[in-house]
Amino acid sequence: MNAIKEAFKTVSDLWSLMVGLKVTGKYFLEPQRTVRYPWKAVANLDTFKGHLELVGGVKDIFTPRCISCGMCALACPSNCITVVKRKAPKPTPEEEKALAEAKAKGEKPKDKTPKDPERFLYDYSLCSLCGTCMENCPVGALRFSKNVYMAGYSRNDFQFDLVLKLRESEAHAPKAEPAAPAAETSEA
Amino acid sequence: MPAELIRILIGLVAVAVSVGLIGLVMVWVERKVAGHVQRRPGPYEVGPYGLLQPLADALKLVGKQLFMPDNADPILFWLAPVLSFLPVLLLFLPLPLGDGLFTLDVNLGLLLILAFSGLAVLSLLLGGWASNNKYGLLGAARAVAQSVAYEIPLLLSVLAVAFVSGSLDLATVVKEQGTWPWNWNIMTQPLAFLIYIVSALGETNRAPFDLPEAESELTAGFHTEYSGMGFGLFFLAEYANMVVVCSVATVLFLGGWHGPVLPGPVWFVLKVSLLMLLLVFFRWTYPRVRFDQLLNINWKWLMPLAVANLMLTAFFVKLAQYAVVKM
Amino acid sequence: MTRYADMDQVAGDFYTNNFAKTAKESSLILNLGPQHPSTHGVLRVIVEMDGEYILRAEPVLGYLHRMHEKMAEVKTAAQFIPNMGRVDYGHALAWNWAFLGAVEKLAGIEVPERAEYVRTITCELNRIASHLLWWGAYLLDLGAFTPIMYAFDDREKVLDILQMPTGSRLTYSYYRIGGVALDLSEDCLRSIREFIPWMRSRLPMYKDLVSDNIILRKRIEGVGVIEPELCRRYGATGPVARGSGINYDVRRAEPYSVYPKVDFIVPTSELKDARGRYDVRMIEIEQSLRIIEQCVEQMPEGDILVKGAPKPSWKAPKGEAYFAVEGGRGKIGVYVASDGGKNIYRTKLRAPGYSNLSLFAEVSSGTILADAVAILGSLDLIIPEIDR
Amino acid sequence: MDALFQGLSLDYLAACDYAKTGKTWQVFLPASSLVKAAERLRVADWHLEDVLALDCAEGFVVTYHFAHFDKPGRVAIRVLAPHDAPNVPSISHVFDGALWHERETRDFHGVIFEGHPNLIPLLLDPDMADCFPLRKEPKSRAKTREMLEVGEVVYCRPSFTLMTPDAPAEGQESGGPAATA
Repeated sequence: MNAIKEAFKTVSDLWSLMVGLKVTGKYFLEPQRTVRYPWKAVANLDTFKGHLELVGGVKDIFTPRCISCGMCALACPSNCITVVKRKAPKPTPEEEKALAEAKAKGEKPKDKTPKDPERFLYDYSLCSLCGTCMENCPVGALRFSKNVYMAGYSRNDFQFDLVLKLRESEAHAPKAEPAAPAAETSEA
Repeated sequence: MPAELIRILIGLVAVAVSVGLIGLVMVWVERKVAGHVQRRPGPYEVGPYGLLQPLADALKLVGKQLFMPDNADPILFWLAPVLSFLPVLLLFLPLPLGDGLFTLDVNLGLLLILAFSGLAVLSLLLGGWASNNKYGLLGAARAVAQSVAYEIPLLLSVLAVAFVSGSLDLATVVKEQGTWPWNWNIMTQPLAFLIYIVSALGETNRAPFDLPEAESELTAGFHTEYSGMGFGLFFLAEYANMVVVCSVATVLFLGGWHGPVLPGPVWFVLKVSLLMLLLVFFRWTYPRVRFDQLLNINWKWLMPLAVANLMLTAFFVKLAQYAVVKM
Repeated sequence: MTRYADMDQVAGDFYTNNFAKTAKESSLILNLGPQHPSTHGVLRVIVEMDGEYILRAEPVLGYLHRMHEKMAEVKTAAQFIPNMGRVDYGHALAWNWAFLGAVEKLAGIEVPERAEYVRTITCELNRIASHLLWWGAYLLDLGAFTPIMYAFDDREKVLDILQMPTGSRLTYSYYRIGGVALDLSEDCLRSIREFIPWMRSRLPMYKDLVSDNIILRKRIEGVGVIEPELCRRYGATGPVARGSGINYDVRRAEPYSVYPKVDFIVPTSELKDARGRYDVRMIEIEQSLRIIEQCVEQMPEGDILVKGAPKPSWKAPKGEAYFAVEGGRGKIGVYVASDGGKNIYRTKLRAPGYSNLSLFAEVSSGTILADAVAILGSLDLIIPEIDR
Repeated sequence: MDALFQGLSLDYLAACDYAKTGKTWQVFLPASSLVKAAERLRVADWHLEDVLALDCAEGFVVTYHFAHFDKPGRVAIRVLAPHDAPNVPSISHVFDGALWHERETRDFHGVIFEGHPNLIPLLLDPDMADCFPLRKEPKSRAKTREMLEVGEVVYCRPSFTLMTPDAPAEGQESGGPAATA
């Protein structure tokens, strides 16, 4: 009786090998799951975080909404953001006079310096894409781009000025998306 | 005699060329099948359906620097890959692809094949030993133990077929079988066929018995230190060996060139390809067995079964002869 | 240069020499790693071998050591969150959670209920991804090449879902002090609801493909038997302890978040071997699906971040806190002690893999090399987590 | 907990609020009774979670966290090791898991665990054996009592001032059940 059981078990054990072959055989005939990258791209890129980019203003979409407060740089865990504020423009003689008058009157002079940053230096190679800067931006001037195809030959390729990048996007404004393979819908 | 010599020469060249070609095609098939089993395309960039991919691989291998580790034995180190590949060429000589389509007419063809295939293990041992690497040494030790062990059930199962056919000549073995599957030796010797396939996996170091090169344990086993064509030759020899064992299985068990409608050589190639496909599927389906289990399978299962099968065969063959004589 | 400089530097480095001092003359000393196909990255194990048998083994760590605990000293609590995504690439969200749980405990911050549900759902999804990664890689260790592709096919689906709220696919920094960064969208919830039955339909295929395979069974049954007492001595937790029959799961033992409200079982196995750990993880995938299913049903509306959530410059109050969560590999514990300064004074990360791996030396001695690989794989090692 | 440490020389024993600190008990021990305490915990089915050191103004507070597999609760055993001679007995022969945790603590803080069989660098480079990254600058060290939870003091040795708040406080009720010192 035991011997029969043993023999039966051996046969069923060996049968498990056939079951395995059946699975691989089945998948051999089924369609592939791979997306052939250079010609096709996966369809779920719109939720993926690319590098940071500045959001354009309400009126002029090519001038950043940023007010150069530096909260992002302060919050950043990896110190990858440097905001360079604009220097106050040299006042004209009349303005200087007015300023002196105002001072004499004890009024606080109104700062006419544009708020938007001169340069917004960003080091993508240091960034860990945590989003802390976005959350701490008081005016919502930062967001993640959809550009997930960033590639470069040297570390310097990943250090860029976001103000410049925003302006550059003006140059090829019609196709607002950066050059990336057309995202075709695939079933993956 | 000159005619025979010319035939051998032509055969050798043809074999060398076709072994190279088969190797390339098999690499492609292996990768393509692996790809499709794993639901990815496999090679598809180089040439139509990636057909030129193995060629590109081969070119890359040829172009690579030949590297030898310090303190390795230079002669043995480079002898090993050559030695692994050369005997395989000889194995193709007595194989009958069709009726009368073979290179060398020896009436002990089976013996020749078994003898030369035994040489392969020597190259693995040399390669592993000479590369002065601990993984290589462990791989070589495994290769020897495995090949020596699996040769015995292989021999015994082949012998059973030879008993039935009454000949060691491969052409005769095929001629004894008929056109239809029920006339083939696999019907009379199913157990021998199973034992043969399992031992053949062990002999050719194919997964799930690829222990001498088990990459998760021994990184690459005996060919850890080989680069470029040194590795390429081992690689080619592995595929050539696969072709040989599948061809022998076709000749012995699956009726060789026999088959309806299509011409003989086509049937032969078809059967060999199907067997190879099966081996490829094995590799991409099963986990690797452990070394002691590998030897246990051999000594505790295959050996007794093969011996029993052989004795039964001998008994029935003798019985049949006796009956014929009586009549 | 150091007090170790006087060591006999003949061949091999400090660790090999130190190991070889107590080795037998006739045995073979083999370095498995730091680059080796079955050490999952950069673990190194020095083994003393007699033929194929392992007499003694000693893991050598530190090849991926990044000193996260020092980094915690120079960053504020909120700024340290991205680091936690990078400790363990397998189950990053559990580490997120462990650290934030400790900080929230320290500061006495209550997390909104919806955020707790979001955390549970994403953490469990991440656990499934972690177990699938282990499953594929483990079978790769055992010589089966195909399962990892099927596992990654399924894992991709999990990552697609997790990408929707988090924006990343591997090193998440999604949780925030007092909540989470983004709510789960309707899209995301729909994908989760679709994913659950789909994943369930895949599990029988896994079983057919390898779990029942006789070769696999022979490879892992009776291999690497870990007695419960051994687990206790080494502090092994997670599937390693549960595979040894210890019914210990932080989600049940020290309930946190919404786990008391959901119904799931803690799988254990009396086999105590690699098979037991394998089975436990496979059942855990099912249980995680159950938890997600219930959480998606129960999830209330509401805030995802506590009102007045701490800013990056937030200073943690004085005090100390210990918080443990159940990660894919076991109990993840984070201890924080703050003196009220800008940065947290001391952060201690308790990695489960660290304790689990430390018992390898004892379990592997006397086994053969292939078994050692099977044991190593069954411990589910993620080296960045062990080295921290 | 007090029953567990009956007859041991203790410095400080306090029950902590689990919801606030994640642990239920906190114990300060003199280095001499650490191994004995570990043995008792081992018998009582505790397991070692981790070992860490806190670089405080008074010295290294080496903390051992223990937990149960089958019931909730966490106890922090603490030993003070002075900065100039940071020596603590090893408990690696009681809890093997301490082998690595102690090596790690030696790497990070330079606390020497006496009796450890193999106290070589684990996570750090052996060439960095004399560099202890988590040691703090003397002036930036915080005081123990400013960080650690005081808890509900069950017993405090009168001479033990580590946890006494700066202002004279009432928490010094001696004569707990474990008093043998």
